[in-house]
Amino acid sequence: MIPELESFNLPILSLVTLTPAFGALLLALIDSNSKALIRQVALMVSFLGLLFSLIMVGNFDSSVGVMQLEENHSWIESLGISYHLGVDGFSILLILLTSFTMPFVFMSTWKAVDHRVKEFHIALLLLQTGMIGAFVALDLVLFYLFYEAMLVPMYLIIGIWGGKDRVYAALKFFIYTMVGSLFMFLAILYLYNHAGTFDLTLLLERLKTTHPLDVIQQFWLFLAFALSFAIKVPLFPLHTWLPDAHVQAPTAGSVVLAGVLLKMGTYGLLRFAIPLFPDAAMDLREEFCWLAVTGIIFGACMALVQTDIKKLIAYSSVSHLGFVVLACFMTDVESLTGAILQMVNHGLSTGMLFLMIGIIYERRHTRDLADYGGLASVVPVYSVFFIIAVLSSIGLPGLNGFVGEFLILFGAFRADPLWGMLAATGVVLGALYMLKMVKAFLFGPVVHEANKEVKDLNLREIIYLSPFVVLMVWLGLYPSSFTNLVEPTLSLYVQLLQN
Amino acid sequence: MFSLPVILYLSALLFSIGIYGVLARRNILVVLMSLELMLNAVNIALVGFGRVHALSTPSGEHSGQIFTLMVLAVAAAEAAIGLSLLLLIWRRWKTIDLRELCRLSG
Amino acid sequence: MDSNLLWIPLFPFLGFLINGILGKRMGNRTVSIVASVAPLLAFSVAFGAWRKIVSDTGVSALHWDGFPWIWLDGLLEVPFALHFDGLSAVMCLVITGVGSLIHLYSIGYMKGDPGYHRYFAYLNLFTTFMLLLVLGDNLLLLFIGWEGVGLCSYLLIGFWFQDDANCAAGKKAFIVNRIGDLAFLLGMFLCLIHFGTLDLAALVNADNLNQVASETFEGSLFAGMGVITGIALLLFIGATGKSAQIPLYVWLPDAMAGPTPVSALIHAATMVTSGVYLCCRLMPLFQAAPMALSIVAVVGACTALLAAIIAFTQNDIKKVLAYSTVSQLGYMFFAIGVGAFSAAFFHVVTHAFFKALLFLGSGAVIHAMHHEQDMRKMGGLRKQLPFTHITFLIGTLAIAGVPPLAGFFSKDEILFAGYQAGIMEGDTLSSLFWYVSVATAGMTAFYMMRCVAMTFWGDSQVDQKLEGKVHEPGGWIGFALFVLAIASALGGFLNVPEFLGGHAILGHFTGLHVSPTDLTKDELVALHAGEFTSMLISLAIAGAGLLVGFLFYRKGSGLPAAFRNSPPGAFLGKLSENKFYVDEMYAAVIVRPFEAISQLLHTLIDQVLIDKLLVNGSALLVRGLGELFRRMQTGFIPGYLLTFGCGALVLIYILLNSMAKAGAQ
Amino acid sequence: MEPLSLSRAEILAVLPAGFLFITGLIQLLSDLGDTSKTSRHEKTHLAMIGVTGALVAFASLFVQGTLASTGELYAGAMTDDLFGRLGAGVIIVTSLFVTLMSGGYLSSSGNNKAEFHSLISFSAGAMVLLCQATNLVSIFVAIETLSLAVYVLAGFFKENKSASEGAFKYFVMGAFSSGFLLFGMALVYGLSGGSLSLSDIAASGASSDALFAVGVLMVLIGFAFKVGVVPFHSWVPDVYQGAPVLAAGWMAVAVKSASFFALCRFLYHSGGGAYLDQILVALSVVTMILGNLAALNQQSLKRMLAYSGIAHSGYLMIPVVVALSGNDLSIGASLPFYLCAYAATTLAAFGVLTALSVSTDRDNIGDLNGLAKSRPMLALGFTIALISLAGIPLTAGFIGKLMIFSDAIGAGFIQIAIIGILTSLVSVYYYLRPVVAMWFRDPRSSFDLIPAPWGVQFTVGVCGIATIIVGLFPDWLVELSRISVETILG
Repeated sequence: MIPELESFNLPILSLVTLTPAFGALLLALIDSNSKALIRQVALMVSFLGLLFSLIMVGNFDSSVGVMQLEENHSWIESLGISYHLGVDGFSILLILLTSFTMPFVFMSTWKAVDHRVKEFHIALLLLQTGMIGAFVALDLVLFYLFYEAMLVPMYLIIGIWGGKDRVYAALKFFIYTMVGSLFMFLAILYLYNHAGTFDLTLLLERLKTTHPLDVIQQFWLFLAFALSFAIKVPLFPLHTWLPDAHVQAPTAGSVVLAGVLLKMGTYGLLRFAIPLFPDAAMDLREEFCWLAVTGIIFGACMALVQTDIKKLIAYSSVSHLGFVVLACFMTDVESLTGAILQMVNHGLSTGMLFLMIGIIYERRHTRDLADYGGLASVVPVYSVFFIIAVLSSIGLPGLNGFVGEFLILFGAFRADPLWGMLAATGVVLGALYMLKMVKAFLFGPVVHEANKEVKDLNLREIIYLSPFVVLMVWLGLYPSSFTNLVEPTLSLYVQLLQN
Repeated sequence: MFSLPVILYLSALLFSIGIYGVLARRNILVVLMSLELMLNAVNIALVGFGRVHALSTPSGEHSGQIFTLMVLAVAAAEAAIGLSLLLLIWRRWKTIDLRELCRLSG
Repeated sequence: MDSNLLWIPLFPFLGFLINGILGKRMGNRTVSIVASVAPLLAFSVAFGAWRKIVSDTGVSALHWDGFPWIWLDGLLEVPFALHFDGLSAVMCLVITGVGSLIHLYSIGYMKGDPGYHRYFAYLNLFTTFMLLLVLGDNLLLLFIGWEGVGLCSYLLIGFWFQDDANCAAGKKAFIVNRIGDLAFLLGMFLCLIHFGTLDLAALVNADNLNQVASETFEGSLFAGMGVITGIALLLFIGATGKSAQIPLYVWLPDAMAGPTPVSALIHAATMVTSGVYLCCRLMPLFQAAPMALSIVAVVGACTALLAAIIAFTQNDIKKVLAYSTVSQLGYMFFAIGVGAFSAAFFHVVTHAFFKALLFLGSGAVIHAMHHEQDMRKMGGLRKQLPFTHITFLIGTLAIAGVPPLAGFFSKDEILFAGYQAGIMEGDTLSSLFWYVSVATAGMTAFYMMRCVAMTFWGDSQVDQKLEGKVHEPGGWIGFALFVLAIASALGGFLNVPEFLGGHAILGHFTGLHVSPTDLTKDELVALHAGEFTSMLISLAIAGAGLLVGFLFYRKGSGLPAAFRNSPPGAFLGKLSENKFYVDEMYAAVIVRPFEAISQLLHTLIDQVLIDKLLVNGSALLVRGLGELFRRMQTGFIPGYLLTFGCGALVLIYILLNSMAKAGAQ
Repeated sequence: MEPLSLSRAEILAVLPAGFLFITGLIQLLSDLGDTSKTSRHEKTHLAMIGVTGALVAFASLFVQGTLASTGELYAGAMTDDLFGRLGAGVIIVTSLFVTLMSGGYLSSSGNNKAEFHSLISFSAGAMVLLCQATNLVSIFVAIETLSLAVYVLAGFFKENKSASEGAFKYFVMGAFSSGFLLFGMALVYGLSGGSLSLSDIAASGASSDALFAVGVLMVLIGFAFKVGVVPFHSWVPDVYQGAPVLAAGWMAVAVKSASFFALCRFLYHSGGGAYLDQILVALSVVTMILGNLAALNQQSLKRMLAYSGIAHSGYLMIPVVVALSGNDLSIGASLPFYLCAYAATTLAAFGVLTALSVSTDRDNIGDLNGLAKSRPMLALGFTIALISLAGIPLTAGFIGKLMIFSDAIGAGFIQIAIIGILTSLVSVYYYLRPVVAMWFRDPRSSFDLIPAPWGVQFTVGVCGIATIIVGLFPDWLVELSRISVETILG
């Protein structure tokens, strides 16, 4: 039974957003030697966040597409910055995804991370706040704040708990992202000086009515925003930070990165870049779609030739998010629904894949495909889960991946058959590299002695993997329960774009 | 009885000489003297200006001259500091060649 | 609204879940019970449903509305709904029927395999998807089954995954199918755009078809081509993937890497025929696209011929059957191409019987021979395996088309359809392909006879170690063989043509039969005459094939060797043995270049150009500048003062300049 | 000649500076007869006196109740308005913290003499006066006083070769630049009809006179030297590196703030800035670029911070330009805010440097390795400081950059904003290098840190927290700086 918020108006979004941050504060007070306690507290906090976000969904009225559960307090009045939160169809699923992923991420790090446990969990919790905050923020500066706030913890996570070249990877990640976001920052300031507010909803209407932008302004501002988000996605050819970051990051880092962080880019496109500068977006549609399509195919080709599993999946992310970007520039509800579903799907499948690679890495301490093979006979349960994740990632009908891909491809095909066809080849290629990996990873004879002693999944791992599987099937067979949340917003959005 | 331009030219000239001295000479002592020269060049200008305005204004205030006195005081203090620093340099570096003080760089 | 339909796919699915999750703990006995009861239950439900629609209460089809699946109100509404009409009824019965038998057979065949429960779980899952495929009331749901069976075949081909070759085969199967599915997807998109729905009923609805018939593609590539043709072709490409037609047939022979029962169920009886099912299901749509149909005919005939030729020289018993399957499928598509959907579907059914029988027979042999598949190491098994021998022979005769066995009727119908379209209509192309198909019929008879001869007749070539160990498989294996033998013996009577006094029950029941209407008396006579001639021809050719085959491979005939020694024979033999080098060609033209290019792109574009040059390059540039500025800090006081002074001068210059400008204005 | 009489306002106006001077004197006297043998002790009484003095001075800032300007005092020699008081506040608080840190720092290097403390106090007093000065003479005297004090501070470690070199460089160039400053003042004085007070100069309307403009420019150069704007920056790295850390910190924060406050007042009040905007733009651009780039490859933290300080002077020039060009009053408010934010952040940074040089005489980035393990709190404080300097959100530095760039865009200087953004992107790189060292690298086995003096810990803690708090709730400070700027612009 979901408590009615109207009765005692609970700032639910703030709760969802800030709970992890408070959790981090709490952790800061705990002695860093009592690791078990730290882990438990972090886990509890993240579950609390999940609970809150479920309450949020319960109070979300899926019949209307407008902003809901808004909280709007002026924060830095003198600079016109307000603490304005709200949730609608664009963000709700992503918020859910985030607060759904985190607990299992924490469970997965139980054994993996053993030095500086405290800092690690604090970083992760702050990261969660950053991510959710970015999804709910309706004030540009507030958004930018969270958007950047995600950067530092992630930077530390990669840099402290990462692999051999972690410093390089972390720095690359940081600078790369900064490049984009700083230009977005300028654009935000420009908007403020132009329309006199940082508030998204106000901006949207002022740009429509009182303070229209001319073509040139729109063009540059859109580019500034799009650049930042394209880097985050990452959109070809701005993707080269991703493989490094993924390979070097610890499991938890990769999971969060692939599961949620990347969505920040596509979300930003849908929430800010395109609605704020629709004309420019439509002018540059062709270019971006081509980039997206290129990314789909290019990423797939790259994934095909990787020997490092994490790299492979990183490139597969490039390919998969190409689909999403492609859909972001469509103007029909179908493909946009597909885009949002695909974000969630990618979060689930890739997140799970990274979790599972983390599991095997804990046991074997290598990510090179050549060091594996024949695991299916050694760790059957693991293999089953892994194959399910792979199938979901290559979009097998009946699992989550397919629904999103189908909608996106349909939309793209309707917009321009060529895009549709080229993008669709990504589906074949996806099967190609994924099965290639599965073959090298799980099947064949067990050649390496070390692989013979690998332990199968233990209960904890099964526990935190199963929810992913459940969701995959759920999304695959009954997506309506999710699309219903999204659709009204999207139809509003499409109307906004069309006129 | 010089006219203002002449005074100004003079001061400018002295100022430039001072600058030249600071730039060109390697002996710290000379450099210090050149610095003083620069300040005093300005003093001439100030006095000149002060004089003109004192004439022009009926109340005949002598702000220029006052300023000059201030500058003289300051210059004296500065000289003191400079000389003590010179001593310091001599103690530590056993040189009074300006160009040898270039350990800190980059 | 009949929710019982749901149980048809649901039973096997439950079986899958139980075996998949608990299988390891349950022990093989329980596993086998669960596994084989599931399809049996499904069969019974299907049977009940079938009874419902044949019992003349006016209901010709059952429908389960299900629940919304991909559902955006007013935009894109795809329900998860099942539809049970004649066509799907027959398919369901075949799938569950033959399926159950093969499950039972597997109990014996897979005894003692470490992956026992895994095997049955997969098998049940496959049944589920296959049933979903034939029951789905819209293309997308059908597509779930479509890809699902692909997945299961992937898993089952690579069932013994310790062997790399098997996995490779499985992977190949999946990828090749995916290529077909790509076309399938695009076809669905076209349907959505032009019909606005994926509902099968709506797609074959006459009004809709007429409406869309006028629409053609714009744009350069396919300008002027009819939309329906496009849809039909795309779907057909999808079908070529599943049903192993040129150019996508290459996966099926490799698929023999899987356990033999799997080959029987998936790669002979059911999955591979789903392409044919699709075409039959969308008959009106295909009929509305004559151009597409002729292409189908061409592909079908060519496939039939090519596969038959290759089958000549295969020595792996399963490979022979595999290629014969490909060839038979080609037959079916040929039939569809010439518009004889009923015949095609009829052949699907009979083929399901006798090809399953043959495979299971070969399975029995292989089982008895302890997984020896090379026919050259067999021979004379007649004595040790009399029962298997008989059943296998029945199968052979059936496929060869010897009356009154199943194959005869279905094949004859196809040939007649070709004859009608070609010779009688006087259409050169069709008649050409009719000749092809006739020839193929003969070759089929020939290589099947060869297969029997090499396996069961002549002197035993069996390895000494195995001698004596070879014995008749009993229990479920025998039972399955027995039932299927009967089925392939009598299956033909399902659809006896009118002029033989039959009523083409199947054709009518599935609604695929196009009975020639308003024929005058003598037209009818002519028709029957034609039908009779073609029948004679097919009989003759089948007999000839069998005879030649017998002469060639009977005890102590030197003919094969003699043939191989003649130059043309040697050449042909080489070609055929190496399957016309198609795999090699694909590898050389597509697979390897693609990987090479990817590698190149990776190093060249991704690593060097983007990462090294642009990303790290710019960073390097900046740092270089930094270094430069750092060096400028010489620590040299006069230098500092000089910069100071010059800076001051420059600034003064700028100032005076700007003031002059300002003054000028 | 009316009899000499001081108004209440006049008395109140000099209170802060007065208290500081007195403090300095007391510190000197209290240490009389104390020879250098005790210079290894942490002479807490000096610090106490300093702190009390600073606190009293700070308190005296609030006595003048009204927010409005009191107009000219002492015949136009100085004024007492919010702008000046804000600047004074920054300086006094800085001196407070420096004094807090100095005891432990100096004693550890055996140089704990009263002179250091009193010089801090004296220069602080001079700076306060500088912030309030509205007349060429008082400006000049204030500047010279503080410079002379700081020259000595820079060379305070007499035994240290590089200290003496730095001090001397500073002195020579300082004197050189004061020559320019003075010459400029002379010109201004002469061409504005012999008026010394800024308001008279503005009134004289000589601003279109070329020579007058040159004069203003030369004054500007004098200030530019003090804040280390390219091309008058050359002394900064060397002096910072040579000087005692605290002296460097004192220069980086107090001298810079005071000079900027004075510069603004001079430009706005004298009305001489009419033709300077191009030049200021050029200066700020060059400074941002060179400062940030040159900082990239530094190994010495002090030098790095020196260059970063130069770069920040570049950023600070932006609001000066904007304010000169724009008539919108809200514009330019970013300057005092940015200075406050910068002060807090830089103090934290130099606090960490102090701690470092207490435990080891080196100040290479490598010496920070593993600091997060051995001194998590210090590392955290430094990290916050660096992040704030880089202008990453949730810190004061971010808000500061936001205001500056926003103002720039608002006033139509988009190119500057873009260059500023690009350069601050570069800066991210070198600000992250210490972070990497502290968090990602393993500690040096060779030396283990001597516990940082309590004063240092306190400073780092307070300033770090302040940086965050200002970053989260900057409203009051923004308002304050806005009003203060309005008092001098309006």
